[in-house]
Amino acid sequence: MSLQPNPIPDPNSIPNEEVEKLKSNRMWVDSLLRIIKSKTSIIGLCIIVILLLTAIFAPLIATHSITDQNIVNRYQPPSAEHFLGTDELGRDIFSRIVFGTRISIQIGVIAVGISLIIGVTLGCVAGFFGRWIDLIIMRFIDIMMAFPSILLAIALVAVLGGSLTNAMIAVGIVGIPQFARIVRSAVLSVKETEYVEAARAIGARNGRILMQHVLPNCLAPIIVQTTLGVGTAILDAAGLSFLGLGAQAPAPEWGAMLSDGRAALQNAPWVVGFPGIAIFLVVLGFNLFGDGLRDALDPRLKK
Amino acid sequence: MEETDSSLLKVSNLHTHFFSKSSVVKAVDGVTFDIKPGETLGIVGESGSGKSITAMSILGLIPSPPGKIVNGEIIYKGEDLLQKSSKQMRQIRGKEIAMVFQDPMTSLNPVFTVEKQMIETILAHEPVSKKAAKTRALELLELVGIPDAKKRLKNYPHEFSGGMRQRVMIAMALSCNPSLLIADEPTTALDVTIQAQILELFKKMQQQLNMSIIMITHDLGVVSEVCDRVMVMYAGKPVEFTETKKLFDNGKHPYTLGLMNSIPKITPEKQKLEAIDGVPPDLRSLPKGCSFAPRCKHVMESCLAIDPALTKVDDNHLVRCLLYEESKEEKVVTP
Amino acid sequence: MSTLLEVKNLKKHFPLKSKHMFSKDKPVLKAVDGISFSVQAGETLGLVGESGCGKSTAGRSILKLLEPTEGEIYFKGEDITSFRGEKIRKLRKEMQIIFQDPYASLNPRKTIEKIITEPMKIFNIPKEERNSKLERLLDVVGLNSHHKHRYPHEFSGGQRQRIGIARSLALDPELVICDEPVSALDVSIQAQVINLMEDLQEEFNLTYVFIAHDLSVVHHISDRVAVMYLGELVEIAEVNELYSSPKHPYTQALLSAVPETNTQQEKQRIILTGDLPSPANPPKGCKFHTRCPYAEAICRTKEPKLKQVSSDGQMAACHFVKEVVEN
Amino acid sequence: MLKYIIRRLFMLIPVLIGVSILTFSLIHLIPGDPARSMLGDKASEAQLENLRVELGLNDPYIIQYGRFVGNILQGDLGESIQSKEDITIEMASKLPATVELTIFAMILAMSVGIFAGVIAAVKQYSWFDNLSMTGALFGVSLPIFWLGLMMIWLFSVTLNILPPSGRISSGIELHTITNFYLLDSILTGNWTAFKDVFQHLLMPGVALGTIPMAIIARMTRSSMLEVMNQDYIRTADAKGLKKHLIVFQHALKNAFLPVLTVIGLQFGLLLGGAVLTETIFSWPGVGRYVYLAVMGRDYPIVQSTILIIATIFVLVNLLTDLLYKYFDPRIRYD
Amino acid sequence: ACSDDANSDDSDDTTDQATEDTEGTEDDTEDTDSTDDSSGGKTLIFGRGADSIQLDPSKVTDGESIYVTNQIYDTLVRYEEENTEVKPALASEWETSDNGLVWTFQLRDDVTFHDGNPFTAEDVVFNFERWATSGEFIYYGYMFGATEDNLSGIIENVEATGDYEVQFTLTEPNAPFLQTLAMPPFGIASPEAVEEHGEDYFKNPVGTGAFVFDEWVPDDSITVTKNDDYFGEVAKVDEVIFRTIPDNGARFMELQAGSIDFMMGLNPQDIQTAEDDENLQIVRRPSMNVGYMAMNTSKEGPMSEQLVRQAINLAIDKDALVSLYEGIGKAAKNPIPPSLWGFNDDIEDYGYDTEEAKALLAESGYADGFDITLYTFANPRPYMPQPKFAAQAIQEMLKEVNINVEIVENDWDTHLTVTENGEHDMAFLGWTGDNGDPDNFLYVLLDKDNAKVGSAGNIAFYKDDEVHDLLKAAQTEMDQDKRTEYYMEAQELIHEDAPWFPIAHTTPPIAASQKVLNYLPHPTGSEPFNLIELDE
Ligand SMILES: Nc1ncnc2c1ncn2[C@@H]1O[C@H](COP(=O)(O)OP(=O)(O)OP(=O)(O)O)[C@@H](O)[C@H]1O
Ligand SMILES: Nc1ncnc2c1ncn2[C@@H]1O[C@H](COP(=O)(O)OP(=O)(O)OP(=O)(O)O)[C@@H](O)[C@H]1O
Ligand SMILES: [Mg+2]
Ligand SMILES: [Mg+2]
Repeated sequence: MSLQPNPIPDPNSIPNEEVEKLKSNRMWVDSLLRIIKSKTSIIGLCIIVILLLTAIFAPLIATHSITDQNIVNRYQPPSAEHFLGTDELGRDIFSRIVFGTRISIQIGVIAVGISLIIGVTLGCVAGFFGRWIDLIIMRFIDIMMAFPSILLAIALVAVLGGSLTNAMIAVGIVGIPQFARIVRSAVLSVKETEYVEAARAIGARNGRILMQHVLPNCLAPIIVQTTLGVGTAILDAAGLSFLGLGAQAPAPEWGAMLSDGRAALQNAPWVVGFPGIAIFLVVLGFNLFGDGLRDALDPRLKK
Repeated sequence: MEETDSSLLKVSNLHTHFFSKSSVVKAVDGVTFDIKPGETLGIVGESGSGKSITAMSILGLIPSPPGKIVNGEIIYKGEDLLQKSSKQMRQIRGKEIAMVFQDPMTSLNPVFTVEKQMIETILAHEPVSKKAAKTRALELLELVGIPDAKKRLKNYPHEFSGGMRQRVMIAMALSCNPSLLIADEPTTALDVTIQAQILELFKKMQQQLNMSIIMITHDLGVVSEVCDRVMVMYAGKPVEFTETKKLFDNGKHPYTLGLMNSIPKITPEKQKLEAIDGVPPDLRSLPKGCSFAPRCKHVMESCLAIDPALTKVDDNHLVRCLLYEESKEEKVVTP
Repeated sequence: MSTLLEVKNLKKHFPLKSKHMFSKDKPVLKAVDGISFSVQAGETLGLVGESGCGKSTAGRSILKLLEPTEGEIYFKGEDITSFRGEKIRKLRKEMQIIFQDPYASLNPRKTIEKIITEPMKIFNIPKEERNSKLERLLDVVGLNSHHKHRYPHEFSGGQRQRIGIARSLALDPELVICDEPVSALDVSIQAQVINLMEDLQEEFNLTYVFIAHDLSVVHHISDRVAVMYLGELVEIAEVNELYSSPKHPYTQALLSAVPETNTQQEKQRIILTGDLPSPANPPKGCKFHTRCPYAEAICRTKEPKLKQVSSDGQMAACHFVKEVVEN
Repeated sequence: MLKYIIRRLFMLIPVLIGVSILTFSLIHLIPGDPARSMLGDKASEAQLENLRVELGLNDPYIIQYGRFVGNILQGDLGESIQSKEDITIEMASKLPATVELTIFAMILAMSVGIFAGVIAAVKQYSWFDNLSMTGALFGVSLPIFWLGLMMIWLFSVTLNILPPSGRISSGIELHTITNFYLLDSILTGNWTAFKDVFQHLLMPGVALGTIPMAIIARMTRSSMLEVMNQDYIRTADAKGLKKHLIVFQHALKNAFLPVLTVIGLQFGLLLGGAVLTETIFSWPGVGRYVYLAVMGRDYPIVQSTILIIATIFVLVNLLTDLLYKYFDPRIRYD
Repeated sequence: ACSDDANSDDSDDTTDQATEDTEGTEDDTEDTDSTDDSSGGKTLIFGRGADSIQLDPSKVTDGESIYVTNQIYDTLVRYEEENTEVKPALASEWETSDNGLVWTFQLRDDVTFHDGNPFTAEDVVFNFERWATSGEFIYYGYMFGATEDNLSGIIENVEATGDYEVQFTLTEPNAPFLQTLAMPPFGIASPEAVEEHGEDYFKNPVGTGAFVFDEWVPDDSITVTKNDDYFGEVAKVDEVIFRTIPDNGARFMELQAGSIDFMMGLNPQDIQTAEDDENLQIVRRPSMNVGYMAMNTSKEGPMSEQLVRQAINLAIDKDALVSLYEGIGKAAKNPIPPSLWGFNDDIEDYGYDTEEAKALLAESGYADGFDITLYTFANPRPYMPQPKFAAQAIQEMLKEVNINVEIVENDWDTHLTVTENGEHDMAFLGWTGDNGDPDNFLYVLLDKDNAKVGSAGNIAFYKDDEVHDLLKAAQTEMDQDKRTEYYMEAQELIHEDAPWFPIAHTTPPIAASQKVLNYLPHPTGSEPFNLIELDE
């Protein structure tokens, strides 16, 4: 029987400042790793990356000018010259779709930016300060939520006038309640946690508590909603353009292209088909990635 | 473990592992014990030591995937439960072996009345009419001491307090007169005064119904109150297995001793607590040798290399420690 | 010894949702309903009671994390009840809290370093000082200073609790309210933390209000113990006094209910019947009468006062204290 | 319970007032001249002005709003500027068309969605799970206007098996009672009409129902997975209950609650999606009605339609809320 | 945009009628072998893009309403089946005084309204009085020059000079008067019905026409049934259903599927498909319209320069542009269609010559080009089936000569408002003739009288005194040869000044099932269906 004190070094105590420093970003790295491990979110990420690259290098990828017309050659089926055929004015659909990525990204960023900034602010304020502020904000959100979103967007665009910018603004406004509610409920639950109470106990002021303790812990749902929101925004804006309330000619916006191609549905289905597929793929990309993010960031799955 | 024949349940060399892409959690890693009819067996250990998984393995309730019983035998009334089909297991569950879970707040289905939840168990196993099942449910509620049982049957779980729910759970477990009741930390979530009530109820039930009970707990106090024999678990393995009295009077394993010393005692003279250093090991990467070695006060060179076997040191007293292997009489299990 | 903290008739009522908008009677949940006690500098006052009896609420009200409904709180002789805003923030330096849940009480997005130094940052302590203090705190709570860049989820429960303790000590408080600091920990870890807290008390000359429901832990760490039942104090006494000769029937029942590892002696059990009543709708008279084995008519109508029941300061709130003692 | 319902209805009032104010002010910001829409391009300025006075378009907004609300409370939705048709009467035929379509789409979405979600959850990681969840993901990413067009292209143009537009073929006589054609054809026992109506419903119904279906399937699955991990399911297992009982009774009833909320919210999506779907499939419903009215700036129609749709949506959500409470015994009514 | 597709070609500038009477080719082949399983009678189903607005023709200007009222009402005189020559209808003969101010009509005595009342001269007086006493009747005011102060316009008096004789007294001679009376808005309604229904008359039309109004399901269908007592040729089908199917493509598919018999508003893209389909036929409506791009000549800047306008005429490849019409359009060089008398065929169009265009631009000081707006509209019109595509095509073509075009798309109503206000630099618009008179094109669209900001028909704001004098002279001249001469000269001046880029005259296609026989579309855009037969 040996009774010496425990000679086994604590495995946690191997001193290595460097390693520890590296580890400090582990939280995000962990999440990232989890995302990368999921096949579907990787597919989503790939689609998004392809989208971004396409947008950046559009002039290099496109085989034709997006406005060059060749009326004689309108409604050409896909061929080696025109990968995805030509549209009603003989323009190259492939090139137009390629350039359309820029518009989609613009829509995603601006529309979601609007929802994000306003929604997060409203949600934070409502959730954190509660009482009558909460009451007023939430009643307002309730009223907005009472309108089916597409309908509200249509009404807004009708007011603002049909243009891509206005469609983005409308889609952005329509997305506000979602963000506000998600953020509010996240804030409400974080607000009740012991670490927020601990922050109060060490004398932190409201501003500090909100910015340092509450908001950072609400980031996960915000990030997820942002990603998914981009998909929804692109879809909604395409719907508006389809109805003639969004992007205007000759902008190669996919919804508008699809709408313009409708007349030829019987003879040249590709004019409708490909822009639709483009919308679908991009939205799918954001949904896949958003789903992956949700799984990766979900605290319940963290264990 | 000589009197195998008289055992109601005999678990030997049970290994239940959880598989994920990158690692294997050896939640239960060589558990061996038996229980006799009418006996109360305690299983103690810290959180994560594999107590619940052992119980779930017996009932065949390991979620699969990711869990899998990779080795071992569970002989109940002479038959190996691991060989049973899932249909056969359903017939055993609730009827032969019943279970009471730790958290009475979440273990009852919130959307059904207590009555429905009770009679469905009876109807699932006994060929009786609904009416008879209702009568039985009423009897059982009265048996476990729920006042105004008739009215309470119509209530939903949320209308009961924690202690009352645990009584309902026990009543439900008893509904088909099981031969074995597994209670997984049945009092952990309860207040002391309520815990005392429930423990009292257990004792009463056992006397009245003469069933065997496996009482899972991390509270040595509970063990000493109700158990005949105890198995102490650490990191998925039993480290000591003996009669309750022997354990408290003459505990052998350093972990058992450490555990007992780290509990503050209500005695007039206060002593400094003797804590066990370190933390329980990560079940995904167990240290080589004895799992307890890194925290053990008596650790030896060899402890880091050799995983000791469960060794009989005395009548009905098994210990898994190299300190006692020198004086070994008989190796029971080689993991 | 001087009185560090004195609480007089502290009440905290939570408003409940009224039946309908215009109803006159606003129902309240009386989480803490008039408790009084004092704590001497350097001592540990244990606060025990069953779940929901108002222990945490009392602790938080004292710290003014919750606004007390009624009563006074004196800290170092000063009435802090009416303190607001900046004044409360100043108080934080001297009164701190350790929470029960080691998982929920640390912000998962901050490194250990940030968590522990945050209080000092708030009180504008210069950086060098912060850093040296951090090293020291990590050292005293038994953490390796290399861990400071890690996030809470990389630690075990016991280690997290140590981090929480380090944070509460960062401002050199005099009073620490410990809200069940070991309840969530495994027995073997629990002992480590209790030992640590005892050492710290000695080293920093701390005063503890130690909230727990585990009677043996309270017994181990406290100098005096107060027992709560449904928002009220039913008994308060020096620790050995209370454990050896409890005067209130509730205290007696509570003590007898603790399962003991001591197999030698069979002890006399008092099994209470029934459940804890809801604090939203407490019984009239003595709140304990519904479960009390000795209850008589008077208990149902008259509320007993906390009164001295023995020469060495033991106090209990029971109409029959004398008779109880005789039994 | 009744009291609770009344109280909840009471609480709708501020929301509805807000909705009406918002609707009213939104529509009044729309540029363009309703008087011109009505009189056409050959009207003189004086004629236009006359009409503006007649319609009260020159009054202060507050007065116009008061009149708007006052009329609506009397069940008078006003008159279309263009067709002069009484909007209340037009609603009587258009609303049932939309409601029929939405309910059809919702039933489709719910039956397929819930079923797929439950099976996917029970057989997590199986091929069915993978397939249905991939499908569901595709579903939420599909532009429904595109899906609609592609279906028309496939089923109407190429295969010629489903009608591309409308509610019923011209030649089919149907005696309408409720204006829900499917119901009417059943009530009158007119099976030719039933088949025809059903065929007409199919494509728009699928187009409209796809997204809710996908969302419901995903929601059901994750809700089921969560419930299946609950202690009480373990209890049910430990009691030796049959698998189907556990899944379809114990689990589904609990898992259904969050799904129910989603279903309520999906109605908004359906009502909004109806604008696109009805436009594509020439469905004579409210969605197309409001869209055309927006394009033609027919103020009264846009106002009252949006208000009605919003009110329906609010009521549907109230209904799901009430159902929620009804299904969940934990919630009390005080 | 999509609104364009949702609304088909509702030719709302269109009017007119071409009913039928006289010789009774009465083949009463009223077989019951119709395709429809309904009443057993023959049902003709007509598909169109939008619902009628009102069924009181005097109050509406939209083509969708006129299609239907054309079946229900008769006018005093009507057009020939395929041109705008006038022939008898309710009036069997007529004469005019030498000064052209008094017109006397002899009415038929065998006509009854659908409500059973006999038709008399008093009924004509009633209708004209109704129109002349309120501002509501837009076409009346428009055609007869009524104003706020003078609601009756040039018609001084309408008098029943006998049971079946009615006399009109005008304040000034009006060359197209008879032509105008043939327009569908002047269909005679039953006075009793008008009085009985009051405000709601538009939902309960009663006329004398070949079909009797039956049922109106808003936005869905309107049904009219055969008038067996019709004084003219009794309809060959028992019932006509006007079905509203907003989307052109969907409507065509319905036709392909056989659930409608014929339709207007065909996507040009579908013409070929229809021609290839052995069950379908394409019937082309004779052309009496023009689609054009007006250049705002009164706006400061390039558009006020004649050279620039000519350059734009040269810079656009009209043939390519017209090929977008998929064969339903013919390139236009004049403001009036070639089918109209007075068309100047000697004028040579500018042709496509970008070099020349660049030279002209350089000459006018715009060698580097300029930025400019092109206003267009969302909804397709008969004379411009795909304005959006045309606008984009022009935008691209003008880029060649450094003219940077910004397209501004509005919906139809807004487009009219903003162009009448002169907000545009260039704008698309078109015109369908109302009564077959060149005046109805040239004076309305290009005279300085009609260039008033806010209510301009002349959205080029072209103000040329010489042209004005010519058009004015032609208006009051009753001699057709002289008038022709004036119009020829005016066209030359206009060509030179180039206020427009004339685009095309279209022959709007009507797709019909092969079963539909004897269908003669009228140039004015609508016609009665009583001659149509349904085969099989
Ligand atoms: N589904 C699972 N997948 C992976 N690991 C699991 C799973 N279920 C349990 N485990 C692991 O198995 C080990 C033993 O778990 P078990 O529940 O038996 O512990 P316990 O002794 O009952 O603890 P407690 O006192 O906390 O209930 C734990 O480390 C746990 O993390
Ligand atoms: N913010 C609050 N609003 C309403 N009621 C509250 C609130 N906080 C606590 N309560 C109620 O007050 C009572 C006392 O709660 P408290 O947390 O103080 O009890 P405790 O003694 O700490 O119990 P535990 O041992 O469970 O921590 C409980 O019934 C609780 O439900
Ligand atoms: Mg367990
Ligand atoms: Mg507490």
